[in-house]
Amino acid sequence: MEVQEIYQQLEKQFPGKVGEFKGDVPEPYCTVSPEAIVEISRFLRDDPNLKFEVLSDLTALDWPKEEKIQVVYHLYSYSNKSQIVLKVDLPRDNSKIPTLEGVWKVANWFEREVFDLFGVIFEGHSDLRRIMLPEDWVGHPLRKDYVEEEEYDGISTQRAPLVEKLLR
Amino acid sequence: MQAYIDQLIRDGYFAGMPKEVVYAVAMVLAAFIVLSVFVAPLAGVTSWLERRVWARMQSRVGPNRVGPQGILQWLADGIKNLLKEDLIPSAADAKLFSLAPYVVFVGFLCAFVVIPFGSQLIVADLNIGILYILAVTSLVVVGILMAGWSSNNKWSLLGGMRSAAQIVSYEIPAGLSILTIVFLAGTMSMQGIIKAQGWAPWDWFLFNNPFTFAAFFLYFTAALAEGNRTPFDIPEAESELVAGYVTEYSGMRFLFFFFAEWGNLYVIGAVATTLFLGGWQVPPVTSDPILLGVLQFVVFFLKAYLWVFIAMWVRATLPRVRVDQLMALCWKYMVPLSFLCLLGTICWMLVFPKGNQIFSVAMFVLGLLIVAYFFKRVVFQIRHARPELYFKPHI
Amino acid sequence: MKPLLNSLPETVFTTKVDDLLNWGRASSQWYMLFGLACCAIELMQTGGPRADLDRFGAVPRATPRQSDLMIVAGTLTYKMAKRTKLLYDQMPDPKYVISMGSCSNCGGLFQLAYSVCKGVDKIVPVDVYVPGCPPRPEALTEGLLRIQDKMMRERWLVKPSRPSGNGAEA
Amino acid sequence: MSVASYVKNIKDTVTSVFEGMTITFSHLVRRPMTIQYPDKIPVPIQETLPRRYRGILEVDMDICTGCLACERDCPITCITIGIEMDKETKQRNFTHFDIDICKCMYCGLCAEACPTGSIRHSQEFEGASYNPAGLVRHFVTQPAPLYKPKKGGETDPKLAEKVDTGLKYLDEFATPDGGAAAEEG
Amino acid sequence: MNETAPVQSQGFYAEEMTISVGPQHPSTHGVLRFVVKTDGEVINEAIPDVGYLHRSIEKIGEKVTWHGYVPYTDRADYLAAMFANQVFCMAAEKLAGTEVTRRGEFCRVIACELNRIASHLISVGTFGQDIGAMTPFVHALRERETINNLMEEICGARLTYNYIRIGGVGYDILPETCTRITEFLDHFEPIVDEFNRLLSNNKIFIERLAGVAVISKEDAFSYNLVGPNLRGCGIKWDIRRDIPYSVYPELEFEVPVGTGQVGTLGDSYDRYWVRIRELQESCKILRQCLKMFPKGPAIAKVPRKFKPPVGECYARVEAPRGDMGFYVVSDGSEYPYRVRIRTGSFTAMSIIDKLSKGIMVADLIALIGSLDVDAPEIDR
Repeated sequence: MEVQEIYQQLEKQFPGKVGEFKGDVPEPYCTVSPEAIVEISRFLRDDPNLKFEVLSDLTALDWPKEEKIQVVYHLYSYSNKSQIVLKVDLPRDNSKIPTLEGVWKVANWFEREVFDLFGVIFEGHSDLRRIMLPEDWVGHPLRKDYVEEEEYDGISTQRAPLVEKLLR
Repeated sequence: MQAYIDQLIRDGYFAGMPKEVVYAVAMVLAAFIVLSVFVAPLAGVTSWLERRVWARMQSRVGPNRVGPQGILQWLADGIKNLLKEDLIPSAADAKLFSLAPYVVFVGFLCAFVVIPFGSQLIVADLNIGILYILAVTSLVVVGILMAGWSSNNKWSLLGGMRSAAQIVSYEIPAGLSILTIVFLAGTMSMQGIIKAQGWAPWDWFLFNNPFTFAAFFLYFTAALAEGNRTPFDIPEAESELVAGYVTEYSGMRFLFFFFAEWGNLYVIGAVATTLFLGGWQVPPVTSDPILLGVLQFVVFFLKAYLWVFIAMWVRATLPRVRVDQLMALCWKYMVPLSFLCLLGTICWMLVFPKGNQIFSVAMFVLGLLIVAYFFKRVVFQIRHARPELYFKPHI
Repeated sequence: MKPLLNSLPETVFTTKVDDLLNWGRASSQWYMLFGLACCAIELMQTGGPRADLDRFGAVPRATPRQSDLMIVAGTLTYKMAKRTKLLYDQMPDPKYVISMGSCSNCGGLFQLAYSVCKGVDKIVPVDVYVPGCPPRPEALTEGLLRIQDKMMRERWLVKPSRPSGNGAEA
Repeated sequence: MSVASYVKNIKDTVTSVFEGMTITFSHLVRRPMTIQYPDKIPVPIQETLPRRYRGILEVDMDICTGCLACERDCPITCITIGIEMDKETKQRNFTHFDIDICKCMYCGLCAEACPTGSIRHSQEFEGASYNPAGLVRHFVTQPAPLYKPKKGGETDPKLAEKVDTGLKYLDEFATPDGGAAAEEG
Repeated sequence: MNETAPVQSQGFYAEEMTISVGPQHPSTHGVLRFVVKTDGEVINEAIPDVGYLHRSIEKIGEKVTWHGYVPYTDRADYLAAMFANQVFCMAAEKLAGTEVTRRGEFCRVIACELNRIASHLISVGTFGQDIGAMTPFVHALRERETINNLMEEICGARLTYNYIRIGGVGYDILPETCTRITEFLDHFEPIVDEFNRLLSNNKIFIERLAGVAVISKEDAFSYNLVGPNLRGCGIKWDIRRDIPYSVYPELEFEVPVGTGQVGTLGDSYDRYWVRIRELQESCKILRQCLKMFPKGPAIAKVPRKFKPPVGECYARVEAPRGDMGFYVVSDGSEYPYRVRIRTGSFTAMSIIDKLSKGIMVADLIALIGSLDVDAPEIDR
């Protein structure tokens, strides 16, 4: 099934919840509204024609110029061998989105990672803690405006480069 | 021992010395020799040999830098461990923690008292020799449990508990297999058991009847389990429990565990040799007591060491069993089978009260055939793996 | 043992004893299984059949209590730094550290990373730095030999004429 | 558990253990593969490594043109090059050429970018040092002139040899037009 | 040290013990940590704690050039560096529309399959070690050493290859190297059999794994398991076959799946056995590639200042630990705007929590080994 058709089906099923479709790029995608993401993904998983069994990737993109964080879902269907990309735009300062944990279990860890590195809050998540970084870490490093701290836990994060020191 | 010294005195080796002095000197000398000249280097060299054998089975070389072919490796290990900081974790129970290694050490060292190195070369030929060995080697479990508990480390605790469960269960099949031989020999004295066998392989209890043959392997398996050797090394399972009950031990104290492990290996081999393989029995080639003693010692040592080697070899081959499987193996397989061996031997004794020479020879031939088949497979393995295409560095 | 440490005059006997003790220590360096990242694979290969660290009496131990040598093999992150320090503290003296590979030498290629500690020497004292990314087994073996050299120069009984290495204060 | 499976379990265990032990024993009599670095080997390991091996970086200053391509291409800036103009002779000289092998990740990108093949990965890997400063390689001890490639080939035989070595090293890299190596194969 | 909570189990009053496995533990395959709550030897819960090797490789992607990022992908999964190289380059090529030369594609496949063998050897070797068999592990390392030598000849490095570049490969594979690869294959195929006789057929080994930590198909989908772990559940899915890339459509190979031959379908042994079968399949692929090896340049013309047009794309390959995906976004500059690495181990790690309930401590080790999780892949 073509991605175009899936998109049309989605638009029919969830009017007003599905945004524009970009089909002329290497990876066609469509944007959906945050509140509908759980329904849409459940529909995509359970529909006997679509059968998107797995959530192969969940990540986020930070666009400071447009003041938004995009959460990107890559869904894959083993039965139809097709892929669909869903994107959800969130505001940068208060990004909240419902969790997909109830649909795919793997979303649990993906969402924790996005929370850790981007600071997106997934509402209804069972265990939203930092996963990669220590609990006492400050900031969300994959945001574009992240600035590294001078020291962490008493360890300086800088090191004078050996070769430049020898210059003087 | 006493009889041997008596004979030496009669032969005039110590002319002009009071009898008591000779006895005292002989005892002190024997204890010293056993401990420092025999046990310590034995355990050390065994550890070196194990590393070498293991390395070769893994296409490596093994320790070969310290002394000729690395044979002094154990000495270096010893010096290093002596120099290490004496460390008792603050959370540990200090008294038990420091006592545990000595208990383990004493447990295995006491077994040397009744091991017969030759017809005269035994510290004390107790009339309950084999029972004594079973008793004192069980002391090791107390030490291990102490080590596991007092370390106040969860890995150590798990290791100690595993070890206790394991040693206690495996005493039963080991004991039953030993009992088979005690029935045959009619004595529990180590020398008595050896004297009931002959120098020829078909006079050994191993080939006496099919049941003793099976009992031997049951005993060896159970002994491996008691000595915490692979495939039953779950108390110190490196990949699961870090280092098991020795996790918190360092330096000198660890050295004692180290000693006990490899020393114990020799005890296992020595007991197996005594019970099943004719002990120090040698063909009657000489009547000189000293020459005979040396010959007997060498024969006994080699036989015992063969099983040490096999234990190393097993360790290099097999994966480790799980705790519940270990128990299932003991209670579902080894205990019934060793009972079967015991009953079978009793029936055999009723049918052939004097033993059956022809059958023993047949059993011996069967054993040889198994060994021959083994070497056939080894040759097959070497040919099949095409060693001519083996790794070579760049052109 | 303590009162004897570094208190005796330099005679043939004391230096020989020192040499013997150092020989024992140098020939039996048990290293801790402490693989952090890529270099851990090369560390494994070094213990493996081609380079075979066991030749020098160096065997891996799983617990820090029985190890003399810590081979920091790989990238040290801030999350791991505290634990590395703890492991180092758990090792009994005298102890040595080899920093294996660029990452543990100075952060290596992760200079731009926010979560990587720029060099293990910020956490624990390092005795030998081995370059490479990852160093090949022979390079690590060379690092081990350098540690042996360092050990052989240390003095236990003899009063040092000038301040000696850290092993002596043990 | 039936009697048949009970017996089968015992049989399987015994036979598979027997089989495993034949294999380990057969290895006992095979030759080990260990290369006994550093002493018990016929030739140094460095000589047995292939030419492509990416060891510690070395620079042949005699044929370095000072184009700074390697410095630019290094993702972690572990190469620093200083060039200054001698006011009297109008000759550009190297003041320093340092490589921090403590930081280097041995990726080969600098060597790939070099036009003359003067910076290249050697077969050397021994460089253990007691302090990180000892891991910096200085290739310029006193100001040295830049190399200017001559049109129509190098005339100085000593330099020609060096240029040749450098170009041979560059041949190891794949090039879009095939390269000599691909045509042979 | 750790708090203990009383729990009521089967009428006995027992205390739950909390053990911290890792980050420095002999069998966690790198720096992983599990907080294990046990009742004696039986595990109630094992909570994975990752991030000890989080090296911010994704963030570095935003700071270095497209060409300069290739060495970093090596470190994203050091056991399968070639695949990470390849998938990043595939993503970049997809964005820029670069064609890879045919010889370059074959070089990539040869290098990747060699790397797959090396990676699986580590996997099955360390798995054997986790179960307690030391010799098979060292034998696996020995075979890997030969592959390392071949890799040295191909690309000059033993572990972090940096071989595959955008547009092709960095070094051509020489004819004499091809001969040596064939020699290696002749030697290696019997060794796999020997390995099976030594370890895979061993009764103790089978007993340790049969029926342990069974993963159902539904769980495999829900947790998005990939690669051998997915195939171990009996699902025939291999990206090389199903979403063909490179020259794989021209090659013939089988996709081994788990059959539950010694226990239940989807148990640890099935996952292990799939890896062993894949070793043999990789040998087959290598032989075919060497036979079909075409002539020509190994790398296409790619500008030194590589600037793909604005856009984003997702590329995936079948790495030894399954579906490895790179999601790259370009804003048209010399630097990627965002690089996202999606790996198989990350999802495999998240299932451990669920599978560990009710198994024993020793089984947990077997479970980690059978899933073949790899710390750098999880944390990146």
